Formats: sequence, structure tokens, C-alpha cells
Amino acid sequence: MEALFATTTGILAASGLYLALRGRTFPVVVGLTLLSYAVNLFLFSTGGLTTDGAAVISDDASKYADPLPQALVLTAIVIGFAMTAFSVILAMRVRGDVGSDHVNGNRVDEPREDKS
Amino acid sequence: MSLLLIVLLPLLGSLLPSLSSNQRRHQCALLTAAMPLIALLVTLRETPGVIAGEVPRLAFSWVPALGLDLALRLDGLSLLFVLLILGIGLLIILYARHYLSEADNMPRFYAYLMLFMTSMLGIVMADNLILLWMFWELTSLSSFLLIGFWSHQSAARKGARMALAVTGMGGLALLAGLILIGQIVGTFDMQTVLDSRDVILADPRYLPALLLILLGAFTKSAQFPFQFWLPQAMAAPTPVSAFLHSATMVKAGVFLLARLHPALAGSQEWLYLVSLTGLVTMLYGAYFALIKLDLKTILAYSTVSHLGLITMLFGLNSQMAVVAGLFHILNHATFKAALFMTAGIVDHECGTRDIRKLKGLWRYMPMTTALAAITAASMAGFPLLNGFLSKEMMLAETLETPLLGGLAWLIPVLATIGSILAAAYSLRYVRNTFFDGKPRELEKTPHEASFPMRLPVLVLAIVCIIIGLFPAFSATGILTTAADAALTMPAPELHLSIWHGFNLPLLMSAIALIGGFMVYVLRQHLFTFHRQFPSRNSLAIFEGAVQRLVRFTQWGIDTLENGSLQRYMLWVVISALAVSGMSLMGIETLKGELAVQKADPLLIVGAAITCFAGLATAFLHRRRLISLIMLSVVGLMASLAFARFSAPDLALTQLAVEVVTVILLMLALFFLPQKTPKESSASRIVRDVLLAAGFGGVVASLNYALLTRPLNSISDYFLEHSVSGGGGHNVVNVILVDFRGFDTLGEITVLCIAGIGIYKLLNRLRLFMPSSDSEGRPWSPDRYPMILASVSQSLLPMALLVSVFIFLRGHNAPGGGFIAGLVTAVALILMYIAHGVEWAQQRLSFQYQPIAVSGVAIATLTGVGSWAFGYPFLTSAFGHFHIPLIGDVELATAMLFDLGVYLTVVGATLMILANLGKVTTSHRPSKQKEKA
Amino acid sequence: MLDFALKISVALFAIAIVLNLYRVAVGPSLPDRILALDTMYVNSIALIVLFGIWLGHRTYFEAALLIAMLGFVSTVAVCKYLLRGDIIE
Amino acid sequence: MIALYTLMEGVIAFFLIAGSIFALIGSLGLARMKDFYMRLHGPSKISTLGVGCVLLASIAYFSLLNGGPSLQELLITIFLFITAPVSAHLLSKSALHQKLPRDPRTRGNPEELQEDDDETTLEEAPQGSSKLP
Repeated sequence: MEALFATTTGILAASGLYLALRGRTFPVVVGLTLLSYAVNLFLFSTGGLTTDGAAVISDDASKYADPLPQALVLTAIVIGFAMTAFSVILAMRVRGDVGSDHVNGNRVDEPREDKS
Repeated sequence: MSLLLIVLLPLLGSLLPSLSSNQRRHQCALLTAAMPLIALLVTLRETPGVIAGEVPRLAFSWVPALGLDLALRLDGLSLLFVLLILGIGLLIILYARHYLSEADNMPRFYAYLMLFMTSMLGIVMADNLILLWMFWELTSLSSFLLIGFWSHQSAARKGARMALAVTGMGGLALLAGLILIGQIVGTFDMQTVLDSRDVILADPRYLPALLLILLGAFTKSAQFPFQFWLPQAMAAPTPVSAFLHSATMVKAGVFLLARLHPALAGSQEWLYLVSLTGLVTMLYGAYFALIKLDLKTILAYSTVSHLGLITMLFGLNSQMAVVAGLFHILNHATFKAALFMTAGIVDHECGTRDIRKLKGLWRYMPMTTALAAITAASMAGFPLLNGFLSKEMMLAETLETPLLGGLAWLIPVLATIGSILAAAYSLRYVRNTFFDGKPRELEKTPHEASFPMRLPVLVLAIVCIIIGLFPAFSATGILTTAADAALTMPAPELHLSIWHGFNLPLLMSAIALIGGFMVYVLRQHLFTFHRQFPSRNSLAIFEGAVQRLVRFTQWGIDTLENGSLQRYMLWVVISALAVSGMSLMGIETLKGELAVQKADPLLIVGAAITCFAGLATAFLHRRRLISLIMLSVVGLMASLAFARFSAPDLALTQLAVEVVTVILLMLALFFLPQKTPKESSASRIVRDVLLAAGFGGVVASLNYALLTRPLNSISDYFLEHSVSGGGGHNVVNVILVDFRGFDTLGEITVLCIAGIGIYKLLNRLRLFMPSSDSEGRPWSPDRYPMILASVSQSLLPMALLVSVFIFLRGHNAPGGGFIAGLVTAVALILMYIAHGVEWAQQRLSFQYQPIAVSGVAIATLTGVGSWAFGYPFLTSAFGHFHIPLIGDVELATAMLFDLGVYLTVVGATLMILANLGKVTTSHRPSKQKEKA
Repeated sequence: MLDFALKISVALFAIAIVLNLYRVAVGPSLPDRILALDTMYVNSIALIVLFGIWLGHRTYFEAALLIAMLGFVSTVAVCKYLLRGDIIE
Repeated sequence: MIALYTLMEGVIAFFLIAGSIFALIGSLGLARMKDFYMRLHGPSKISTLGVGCVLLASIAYFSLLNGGPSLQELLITIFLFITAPVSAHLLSKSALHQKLPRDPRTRGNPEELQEDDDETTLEEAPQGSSKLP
């Protein structure tokens, strides 16, 4: 199970990184989102993989899932959204101001119909 | 309290000039002078007490963690300097009023001057090493402003920059040295440090600390080899030079030597380093003072020379030498300030400072000539003037030094040579400027300066004469107190008098004066000799170094920062890979000692789906919408994984965020190309695939290694104290809103800021809106499908109910502010999707920015509220209440905090999405419009 | 009996999700993929509920509820995108 | 009492099995049917029914476990039953908008698909043929 989990995290991270290395803004943003999924899973797993741990404190619960990584990842997810949103808007702004959606700010090779 | 007044009044004075306009110059000068005048009176009131042996002190704790206190003291040493700074400062204010031309911005000048005066007073009165250093750096900064006051002149800018660079770097070295001293002694408190001489001298860190501190002092006091900045600083207006280079700036270095003398002096290192540096500087400065042609440059080099003299005296490890040094500080300040002012008068009236053009000015300005002659004679060490007294003491001390052992006779000889040169350049200064024929090639006919401009010089000249004639009456008291502060034991009894009988020092003085005259007469030979050396312009060398540095950094920037995000990413990833790969190589086996759990088939299927969808997102990235759909599959699977591994809160959050992200990305996609062009070269793709695979491999190995090793978590604390301490059963939520509430506060602040940033970025953004989709089909004319519109409206109350439910239960069951906020936001976004912006805005008649901000405010106020009850920030209180239907609800202040979180999330999310939706401004073809 | 039924049920739902993924992957049209994604959401609800029954407590009830709600919203959003391009207008 | 439990267990098991079979059939339809319009049927009707069955099983199970009616799952059921038709409607709307090809044997000739002169299917459509505003 651990190996399976780790492999999945690795594949998600690899896919995310590949996208983040692309030259256009949209794949980069998607890649960052994917990468943040991978990172969240990774961080979450630092508390160990608990299958039937209780999520809330109760008297008859025998084992609990580690709450600390969960709290960390919870805020990480929300902040990750804010970051994605910000980079997406930045990408739109670049398109509006530069006229291209290339991450390096190139003004070249923009199809004609996209100019308004 | 009066101590604080002395420092703060000039600071206040730096604000006052700006109240007056540039035209009303009298008013401006008066306003400026008022504050230091009051401060001087306060100081004078304290003076009798200080001379009697009291040391008024004042301390407030400022940053206890750094050992930084706002501590001031006024001992004898401080008193001497405070009187000099304030007294000469007042004269400078008067002088500057008449010196500055109409074009100069006088309020600005005075503001800088007062700021400088404040920082100088701070240095001399600081009772804490770090505080002293702070004021020290402030003098560097404010002197930068003063030297570069005529910022339209290139020389002023360059001189100011050089002074800042040299003294600023010295300041950093000083900080390091002071910290070392603080480490040795264990405190930064001045008195403790001064009393711990034995501890400091015995510590192995003494030498590095000493070197660093001396570096700071020597750069400030322009000691060899850092003397070069001082002549360049002559580009400053003359009042500034007169102030900085007589009583203040450069004296800060020698002040530091005197201040730390009780703690650091007495060792062989101190003896050699300080006294030899001083000796070399004295000779070097004196030689160049004789060579140079510009009046102010001559004075600058003579200042360097005299500072060397003082430094040498402090270095001699003799008590009387320290007294002599302090005495010379006082004397030098008086005559040098006066001399600078005469140079300023000459410059002001003749339009040049070139000694070759100036001659015979006594015809035009007899008063100034007389004053210059008196003060220059004092500088030369002429009897009956104050300079003579301290110089003779200096000569007497050099005779007794053990320095250089068998070669000790060299010291008095060299000191006498320095004195000869001093007499020569003093004579040259006076004779070449004011006598010796008639002026040539002057631009305007010189005339005597106005009386107010001469007045400060007159005052200083009188002081020179008074001290020279009645030293015992005028200077003994303050010198003895000052020496008490600068020495470990009571100062030796001081017998200041003009006549000590025929002795060796008197002979040396006589040799100096006669020799000086002879050197002056024979100076042409010296000039001829000097011309054989290639001239070296320190400014050019320094500027060249600066240019090289700039070119080097520019090269570095061009090489590393070429504007390509892809390249930055590449470097970041490669370095991350290197670091984490290295640490992975450090462990023996990848698998740790923990037993591996068995994987069930469902999990395998789930992992396979996730991996497949993740890879598909990457491979299909050129068809963007499909890639996005694949991304949602990954998101869904991730949240199922969170649910599977006992993290319901995360599953909920992940779900909500995933949907919001998809909506966001689709909103953005509308304005971006639908497909990514094929532009990566094959080799680039191979490189990226390899890099990504390597990265994935490292992440997977790291994760596996982590998962199979035993965990040492602090979570047990949270689990134990969640109910008793936080009053909630959902530990994750309790951690968020209670245990680590401060982190959460930071996070919602970030969220709020991101929302506001996006709002601003979208402001007046105009983008092309495609009128048809990527296949060229025009958009469907049906803007708001009716079924969707009506059904979604009935779903809204249900969704809001769910979010309230999740919010209220959050403390005890999965849920909480974050998730409830996201659910509410999604529910409202559905309204936007179904009915459009206009419809939604009419019904939701509130702005989202205030909601987000008020959320942060509520959360902060909740935290602040606990202060009102005497608890630390963000302490929570709670109680349990039973609400019908919902169940046992706990009402805690944490709940209020959670409400803040909720509002922030709702506000920020809607601020982002709704504003993005609003970018489409123009009305597009629709069914409704066609009908109309 | 219940245990056995649960296992069968989970297995069938897992197969169903794999079939959905197949449709998401091959398409061929965008509505096909969206439909498959929506079905995947619905099947996930069932999986979560089954998981809850297996554990014997209802901690995951909210998760199921949210999938129902949010899956709908995301489907609606993508459909609106296909129809109008701009989903919030 | 034990008989009741056994009976209830049987009922729950029945609902579970039935629900999952329904869901499987729905997804099978999604995977196997010939064109989009046919594929839409499976998930939107049968899968919803399947999940409904599972939710019923859950209601029964937790009622049994807690010894009282446990109706929270009803909320999910209501939600699903309201939203499923709406999403199906929107999906078919967008499919018609995109003029997705249909199986030639389909009877009826909906208005939206009549001017079906577009030869290219969705996936091979050339990029960037949209007109300037």
C-alpha cells in the first residue's frame, strides 16, 4: 500500500512538473495545480496512512489519524487555490497586455485571429 | 528624562524646518536653532553634576530578545562630545544661514543637518552597544544626504556614495565586532562591557573583535588606508564639511576608541594596531596637506593628519596620552571648524578655492584674515593657543612610549616631523591665501563677509585663545571628567599650564615651528619631488571598482535571469533534485523498518485511475479542455484517497477546491487559446520528460522512505488536549482555529490579499472575446437555460443549509469555516452561472471585498479580544449549548474565529470568480435580445 | 451476508468507475467526456456511502453530500462553457 | 428480533447488490453505446437509480444501527434526483449545439441536427477557424 501510494504521488508530481515546464501559461497553471495535488498527498502521508482511524475524538475510538498533517494540508489546499487563481489571472493579464500567452513574454507566433 | 530631551529635541528639530518655506530663511534658521539651543541649555544644567562625578542614565527595554535597550548615559566623555556637537552645531546653523544661496533648499538642508546631529548625539550618549551601532549607521546615512546635498553635481554624488560605501562597510564590521564583544561579556550593556576588561582581553575572540571594531572606527575616522573618502567628501557644502570634519562624523571613530578604551585597551595588539595606524595616518595626511592646491582639500588632509594624531595618542596605552587625545579632540574641533568656515568665506566671496589663484586677500577681508591666522596658528601649535597645549602633551607622551622597544626613539622623531609638516601647511594656508601679493584671475572682486557669517569664526577663535591662555580654568574640569570615563582608573592629576619650564617637549615644539617655517620656504623643492610620482586619483580608482562591480553583477543577471520562466523552473527543479537526491543517497535502504500494509484491490484500482488521469492530463495538455477534465478526475480521486485514509475534512476541502479551481480555469480558458500550439522541439520534450521522470522518482522514493519509517509526531498533544483545551472533538478544526490559530490567521490574510490582488489585476482588463468556439460554431443563443435557472434557484437554500450545517458542526465533526465557506461560495457561483452577473448582483447587493476584509478583521478581533481578559493573543474560551435539530453545539470564541475564516473564504473566492466573470462587459447575442 | 454483499457491491462500483474512466479517456466528443466525469462523481458517492457502511459510522456522510452537490456544479459549468464559452456572463 | 435483523440484513444486501448492478449497467451503457445520445441514457437514469439504491441501503443500515430512523441520506438522494435531469438536459443541449453525429438508424430528425453539413467531427476540427469579431 505504501509503495502504491508513493508511486501515485511520484507519477502525479512528474506529470505536474512536465506541464509546469511547458511554454504556455495554461498548461503551466494546470501543471502547478497537479503538482500541488501531489504535494498535498505527500504532506498528508507524512502522518502515516491510517485506514479506519477515527476522525473525531470519541471514547470508543481505538486509533486516530494524525491530525496535524491534515490541518496543514487543509490550509495548503485553500492557499493553493489562491495561488492558482492569482497565476491564472496573471496569465490573463499577460495575454491582455502582451498579446501572447507564452510564459517568457514572447510577442511572436501569435495566431492572427487572437488579436483584437 | 533630560537625557532623552537632549537626543529627541534635535530630532524634533529635523522636522521643524520643513514647516517654514524656503523663502523665509530667517524664520527657518531660527526654528532650526531653537531645538539644539534648548538641548544645549539642558546639557549645561546637567554639567555641574556630571563634573562632580554623577552619571545620569536612562534605560527603556526595547527589544529584549536582541539585548537592545533604549539606554542613554551622560558621563564625562559624552558630555565633552555633546557640548562640542551642540555648540559647534549651533554656530554651523548660523553660518549656513548666510552661506547657502537662494537656490539651495534651506529647510531640506537643515532637516538633514538636524538628523545628523541627532544621530551623532545618539552615538555619544548610547549606553548600549547595539544602540550605539544603530546611531552609528544613522550618521553614515545622514552624512550621505549632507555630502550629496548638491545632488546636481556629479562630484557631490560620487563623494557621498564613496563616504557611504566606506563608512557603511566599516559600520557592518563594527556591528560584527560589537556582537562578538556582547558574546564574550554576555550583555550589550555599556557599563558591564566597560567593567569586563579582564574577561575580554583573556578571551580568544578578543583579536577578531578588536580588528572588526577598529575597522569600523578607522573607516569612520578616515585612518590610513581608508583616508581616501574624506577629501572626496569635500564636495559637500562648506558648513557640512565644517561640522562633519571638525566636531562630529570623523570624531565618531576616535570617540569609539575613547569609549571602548576601558574595555579593549592595554593589550599589545591594541598598542601596535592603534598607535602605528595613527602615526602613519598623521604623516600621510600632513604630507598631502602640504601638497594639495584646494583650500578645503588641504584642510581635509590636515584633518586626516590630526585624527591620526588623536588615534595614536589613544593607542599608546598611557593614561596621560588619553587625556592628551581628549584635549586635542576639543582643540581640533574648535580650530578646524573655524578654518573650514574661513575657507567657506573665501570660496563664497571669491568664487574659487584654488590656492594658486588666491593671494593677498587681507586687503579685502582683514577680519577674516585675522581669524584665519589665529586659528591656523593654533593648528600649527603656536604658543598661547590651544593647539600648542595638546600638541606639546602629545610630544611629551611620545617620549615615554614603550612602542617599538629599542627603536622607541623613532616615535618622537616621527611625531616631530608630523608637527613640522603641520606648521608648514598651516603657514601655507594662511600666507598663500591672504598674503603674498595680489589675487589673480578672480571672477569677482572679493570683499569682507557679512558679520553674521564671521561671527561663528570669531566665537571659535576666542575659544581657541581662552583655552590657550587659561587652560586650567577653562578645560581642566571637563577634561578630567571625560578622562575618568575613558580610563579604567581615576584620571591622573592634570596640570594644564602654558609654561612647564625648559624641557624636551618644548624643544620639540620649537623645532616643529622653525622646521615648519623652513619646509614652507623650501616647499618648491618638495613639489618638484612630488611631481615625479604618477598622480593617483582615489576617486577614479574607487569609481572604477564600482563600475567593475556593476558590470560583474550585470553580467550575472544577464546570464542567470534572462526572462525565461522555463529556464528558472529548470534551475529550481534541478537544484531541488540535487538536494533531495543527495539526502536520499545518504540513507542506507529505501525501505524503513515499519511493516508495509497490504494493498486491497480497490486501492489498486484507485491508484491506477489516478496515475492514468495524471499522465493523461500531461499528455493531452495541448487540448486544454480535455486536460482540464482529466485534472478533475485527479482531484476527485485525491479527495477519495483522503476519505479512504481517514481524513474527511481534507476530502471535503479537496472536493470544494477542485470544483472551484475547475470553474476558475474554465473562466480563464475562455480568454486564452483553446489549444496549445505544437512548439516544443523534440529534444526539449525529451529533456523535460527525463527531468519530470527523475523528479517523480525522487518524490516517490522520498515518500516511500518516509512512509516506512517510524513517525515521531507531536500530534498526541493535540489529540489529548483537543477536548479539554480547545473544546472540540474534531482535532483538525481545533488545530486550525485554536492551537495554531495564528497560522490560520496568516493564511486567511494571504487569501484575502490574493483576492484583492486579483481584483486589482482584473481592473480595466480588456481581452478579446471569441464569438465562436474553437470549431467556428457560434455560441448558443440561449444565455441562461431555463431548466438550469429554475432548478438551481431551488437548490440554493439547500446548499446554504448544508454550508451552515457544516459550519456549525465543524468543531466536533468534519467541517468548519474553510469548507463551509467554499460550499457557500460554490452555491452562489451556481447562481452566477445560471442567471448571470446582472441577476446575481441585483439580489446579492453587497460587495465581496468588505466581506473578505471583515472576515480577517473578525478573526483578528477575536484574537485581540483575549487580551482584554488578560490572556495571550488568540486564547479561546468555550462552552457547550444544545441547539435543537443540530445537536450539541459548542460556542467558543474559536467559533467566532471560524466565522472570520468562513467570511474570508466566501469573500475571497467570490471576489476572484465573480470579478473574473464580470470581465465580459459587452452584451453578447442572446435569445432574449433577439426577441426584443 | 452483509459483508459479502458489500464486497460485491464495491467491486461492481469499481468496475463501473473504470468504465467511466475509459469513456473520459477516449471521448470522442467533449460532452461524452463530461458525461462520463459526471457519472464518475455519482459512482464515487456510492463508494463513499459503501465505505461508511463498512466502517459503521457516518463520518463520510458530508463528503458524499458534497460530491453530489459539487459534481453537479462542475458538470453545469463545463456544459455552460461548451454552450456559451463564458460561464459567468 | 433476530429474525428482523436477518431480514433487514437481507434487505440491505439486496439493495446493495441491486444498486451496484444498476450502476454497473449504467456505466456499461456509457462505455458500449454507439453514439452520445444513446450513451446519455445509461448514466443519467440507471446510474442514478443505482446510487439511489445504495443510499436506501445506507438509510436502512444506519436506522438499524442507531435504533431509529436515520434520514440524512435522503438529502443526498433528493439532491441527486433533482440534479441528474438538469445535468442530462444541459449535456444533451450542448451535444445538440455541437451537432454531434448520431447513429444513422436513429429515428426522428431533431431541428437542431438538420443542417448537418459539417463534415469534420469534433476532434479533427482545425484549430483557429473562428472569425474575427
